[in-house]
Amino acid sequence: MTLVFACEVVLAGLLVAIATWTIVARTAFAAIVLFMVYGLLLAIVWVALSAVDVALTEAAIGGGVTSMLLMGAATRLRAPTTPVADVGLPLRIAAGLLCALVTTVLGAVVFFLPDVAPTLAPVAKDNLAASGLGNPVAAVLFVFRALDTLLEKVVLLLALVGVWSLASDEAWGGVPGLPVYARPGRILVFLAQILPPIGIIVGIYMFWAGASQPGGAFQGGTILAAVWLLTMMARLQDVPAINARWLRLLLVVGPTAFLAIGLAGFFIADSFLAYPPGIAKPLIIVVEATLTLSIGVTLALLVAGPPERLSQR
Amino acid sequence: MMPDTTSFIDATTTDGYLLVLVIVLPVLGILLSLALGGKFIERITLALLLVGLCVAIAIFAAVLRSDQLVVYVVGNWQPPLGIALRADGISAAMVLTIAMIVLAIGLYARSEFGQQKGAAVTRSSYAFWTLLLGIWSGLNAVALGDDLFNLYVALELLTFAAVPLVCVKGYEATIKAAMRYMLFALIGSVLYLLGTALIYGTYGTLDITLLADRVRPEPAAWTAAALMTVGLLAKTALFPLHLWLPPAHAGAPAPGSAVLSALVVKGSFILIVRIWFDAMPGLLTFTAAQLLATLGAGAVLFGSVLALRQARLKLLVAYSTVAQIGYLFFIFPLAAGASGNELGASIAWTGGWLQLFSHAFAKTAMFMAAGLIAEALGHDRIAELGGIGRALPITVIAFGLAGLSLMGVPPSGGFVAKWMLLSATVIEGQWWWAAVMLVGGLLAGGYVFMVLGKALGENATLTLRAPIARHREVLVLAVALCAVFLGLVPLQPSGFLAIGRPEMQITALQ
Amino acid sequence: MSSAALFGYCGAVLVGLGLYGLITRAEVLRKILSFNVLGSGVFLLFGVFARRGAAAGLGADPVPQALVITGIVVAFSATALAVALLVRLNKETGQIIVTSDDSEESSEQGATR
Amino acid sequence: MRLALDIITVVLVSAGGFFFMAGTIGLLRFPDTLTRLHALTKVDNLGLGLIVFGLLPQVESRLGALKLIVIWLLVQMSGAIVSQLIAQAVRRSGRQT
Amino acid sequence: MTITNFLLVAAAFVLLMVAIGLARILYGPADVDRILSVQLIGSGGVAVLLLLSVGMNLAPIMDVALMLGLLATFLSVTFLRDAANSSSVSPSTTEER
Repeated sequence: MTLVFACEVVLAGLLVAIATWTIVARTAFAAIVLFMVYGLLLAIVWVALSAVDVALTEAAIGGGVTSMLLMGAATRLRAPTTPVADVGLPLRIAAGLLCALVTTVLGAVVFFLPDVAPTLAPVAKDNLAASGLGNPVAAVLFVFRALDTLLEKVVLLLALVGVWSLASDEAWGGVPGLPVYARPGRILVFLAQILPPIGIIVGIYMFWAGASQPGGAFQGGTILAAVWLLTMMARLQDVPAINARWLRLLLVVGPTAFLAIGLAGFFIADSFLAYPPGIAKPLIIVVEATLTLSIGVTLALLVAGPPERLSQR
Repeated sequence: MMPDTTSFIDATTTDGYLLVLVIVLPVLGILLSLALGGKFIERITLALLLVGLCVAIAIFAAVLRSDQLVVYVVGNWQPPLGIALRADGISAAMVLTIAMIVLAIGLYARSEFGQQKGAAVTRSSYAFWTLLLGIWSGLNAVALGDDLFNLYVALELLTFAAVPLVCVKGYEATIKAAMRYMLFALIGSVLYLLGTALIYGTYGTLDITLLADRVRPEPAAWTAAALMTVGLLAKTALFPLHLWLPPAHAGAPAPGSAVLSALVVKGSFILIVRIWFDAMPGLLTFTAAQLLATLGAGAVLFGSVLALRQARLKLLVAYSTVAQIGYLFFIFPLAAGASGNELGASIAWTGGWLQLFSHAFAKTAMFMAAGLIAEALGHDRIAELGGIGRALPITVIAFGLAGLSLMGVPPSGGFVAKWMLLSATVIEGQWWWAAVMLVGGLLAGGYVFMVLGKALGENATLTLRAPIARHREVLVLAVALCAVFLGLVPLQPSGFLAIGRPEMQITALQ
Repeated sequence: MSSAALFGYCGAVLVGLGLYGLITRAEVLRKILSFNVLGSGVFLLFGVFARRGAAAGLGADPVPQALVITGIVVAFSATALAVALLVRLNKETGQIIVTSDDSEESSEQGATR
Repeated sequence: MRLALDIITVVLVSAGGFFFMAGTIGLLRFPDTLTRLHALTKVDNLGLGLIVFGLLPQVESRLGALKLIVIWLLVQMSGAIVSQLIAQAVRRSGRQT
Repeated sequence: MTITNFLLVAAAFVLLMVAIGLARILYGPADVDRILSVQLIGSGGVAVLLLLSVGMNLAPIMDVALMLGLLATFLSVTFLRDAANSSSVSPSTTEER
């Protein structure tokens, strides 16, 4: 047991060191690379906390597409003519003290946590059979707290509308300005050709496995998003214009299916977002399958940014 | 007989499905707007808003009729595992107010963001209607949610719709304003989430009703409450975290300003009240309440003085929002019942909420009026408003009526609200808040009359840049009249707004 | 010290670090990064509570895990929106920071179409 | 039989661990990016390969074993390709300075 | 020492090596040096996770390893896009062979 703990101490130390470095790094670019490593490392931490579902999500979204997004931003930003000055020393000291206080208080709260931790694990476990799923985390996401998940899908779509609304009027309806390779080399093209089939298989596997073991629509969808972004960056595929009909349909198919099945619950299962016993699992699979597609497209488009030009190039 | 509101056994009530409907309707619109690429978005939004208003009225009627909570247990999964939606008197009134104001704003925005027949939908028009739907959905979810994490998602929904609305026109300065708003919102939401984490870790539930029984005054609860409150204050823009508000609210297009100022900042305020009064009632000590109200007092004085010094109409109205938000925070020391005076607490509770509703209508009318004036003149410099009173009499009257409510002059909702809060200060012996309120009222009078004085002045050379359709002026007047009529609604301290909260209804027996 | 407590302290430190960066770094991109570090600290605390709630044969309480998954997606949406605003801001002004108050200008552009 | 398999595991995994150590020492000792890149990719991939083969005898299910192999192939292949890309980038940035 | 314990020791060892290596690479000085860190996490992190998965007999951890390996590749490609684009102004004939 102490061995595992030693492992965890190394992990925690590394995590804090890299986080500190991310904050204090001199250039934004270095900070983003550090953040990439930080995100992937966090995935291992989540494994240590026995939260494999979260580990997958963290690796995919927290470490993966978030870093892709930030990297794209760093490339697109023009450097200012005047050097950027951070806040002055007195304010920095004050901020440091404030943050140290917050950390101390939080640490104290962790230290004084009750010996018997409150938990919903037994309740979740008891109702797992009724939910029709084998993975308790998926059951919470799609059955017990399905309203959160539904609203969160709306949040994603709304964020996308918000991002799109930052386009210029002339480029409206056009092609997002995802930075791509100026001259993709042969090796890159090769990679971009062989990774998509693997990625798609892994993505489908993640969503399929998600019903009974860790994984699910988020993780699967994120892999699809990453694969799609890769082929676009390598210029094997054009970035689509945002007014393409297929694109819009893909965006809404998942949330629409979720909402429709949720509303159908009024009539076939006596409650909104309830599933009739017996066909609960197939219904949730339909929801997850369509959501995987929608999440993939939404995440990729969020990374791609607002439209910047009307035609392909 | 007193209604049995103390039993917290969750069961979906007969009309519970209405709560789901009012949250889901706008979502339907968002999905349609994306699927159709913005075709018919304006008509879809307005149609949904009309239906939504009917649903909101039905919810209001259901709460009024049953004199009890309307509850919906989503998916029939009981909290703490599942999520419940609950409508008490406040939620029902809030949902109705939201529906009315958003509908009014939708009608008002038709001339600015309406779609030409046959023409493709423009960027700003598409974004405006979709974001408006998002705000509507988020507000409803915030008003009805009863689970701290569900409320977090709802709050984010609200924020992600509100921030881009600020810069929907795409001007450079508004993008700066939106960026600053976003940064405040980021801090706010993450601090709130941190608080929910601590609460879950300590009490094992996020359901507000269940928490009320479980939370004890202890360090973890204190820390969580403090973190959540600071986070939400950043989103509510309470002094001194208000810095983002004036440029954002003044820079947004008029209908956007109206919905941001009238409703969006109230979304996070409702959550603060929910935390302190519903989730952790034992934690609201005298000191904590005084501290919140002190910040409120600072907002009233600071916001009003700055409003007086503005040269531009929209900025003046935005600073007035900073001030009027301050009044809301008097609810904490006065309605907490820490002084042991239940009558005073009950009066303050009703007065505080009335202030929220009447300010919502008044501020909507004011920003709409300011928008019409700016549209007609091509500018909103207060010094050059001369003659506008003759050119747009209905608009200026509407502005004045809304101003009466802000000042607290009878007959208006603002008057009754401030009168009730003042009475509570007297009953509870917390006279110092009364002094702030009176000064705030005088300052509000100052800035309202400053505008009216200029507007009613003569100016022979006034030329209108664009004519203003009469029906838009009438719409603004109608909204302003709503603020006035709120003052005529017979409100007992323990009436409708206390439904679902036994502690406020005790006085009904006295 | 248990491993849950270890990562609990770790989360507390990450929250402090992220908050520090969010306040003191001027560049918006650095602020967004700090927000993500701060967020991960909060999620880690959720994870610690989940781990402590291991029961009924489950290695961790599934409810906080689900909350974190939702939270990660929401945080990503926030990051995407903030980044898009930043890129647009940079395009308009050439700045990578938010300069001091300019309500006047904002109100002017808001009022005149 | 069990013992033999365990011994195989111990030997192969230890060898893998050794290669990881060698890679790290290389990183610390080698003077420039290109040589460090070589140290890293060659040695680490070898280390990972040995560990994967060391783990194979311990995996009961066939699916698990298949997954191990797939992961190894994936990391191996993309590692090789990406290090090519890195080398190109290094060479180009070297020319610029 | 049981085989389980051995695998956990190996995991700890590889993690330590990765940690030291990361410290070196992240120190820089060039940005392209730093991208090696993503590669290192790609191979080393996968090795750690695989060892943990088999050692703790938790099959799902293997999926995390798969995800990590895949994502590390995507991230490297994204990183190198910017390195390639920023230096593509310089004339080069040996870029594609």
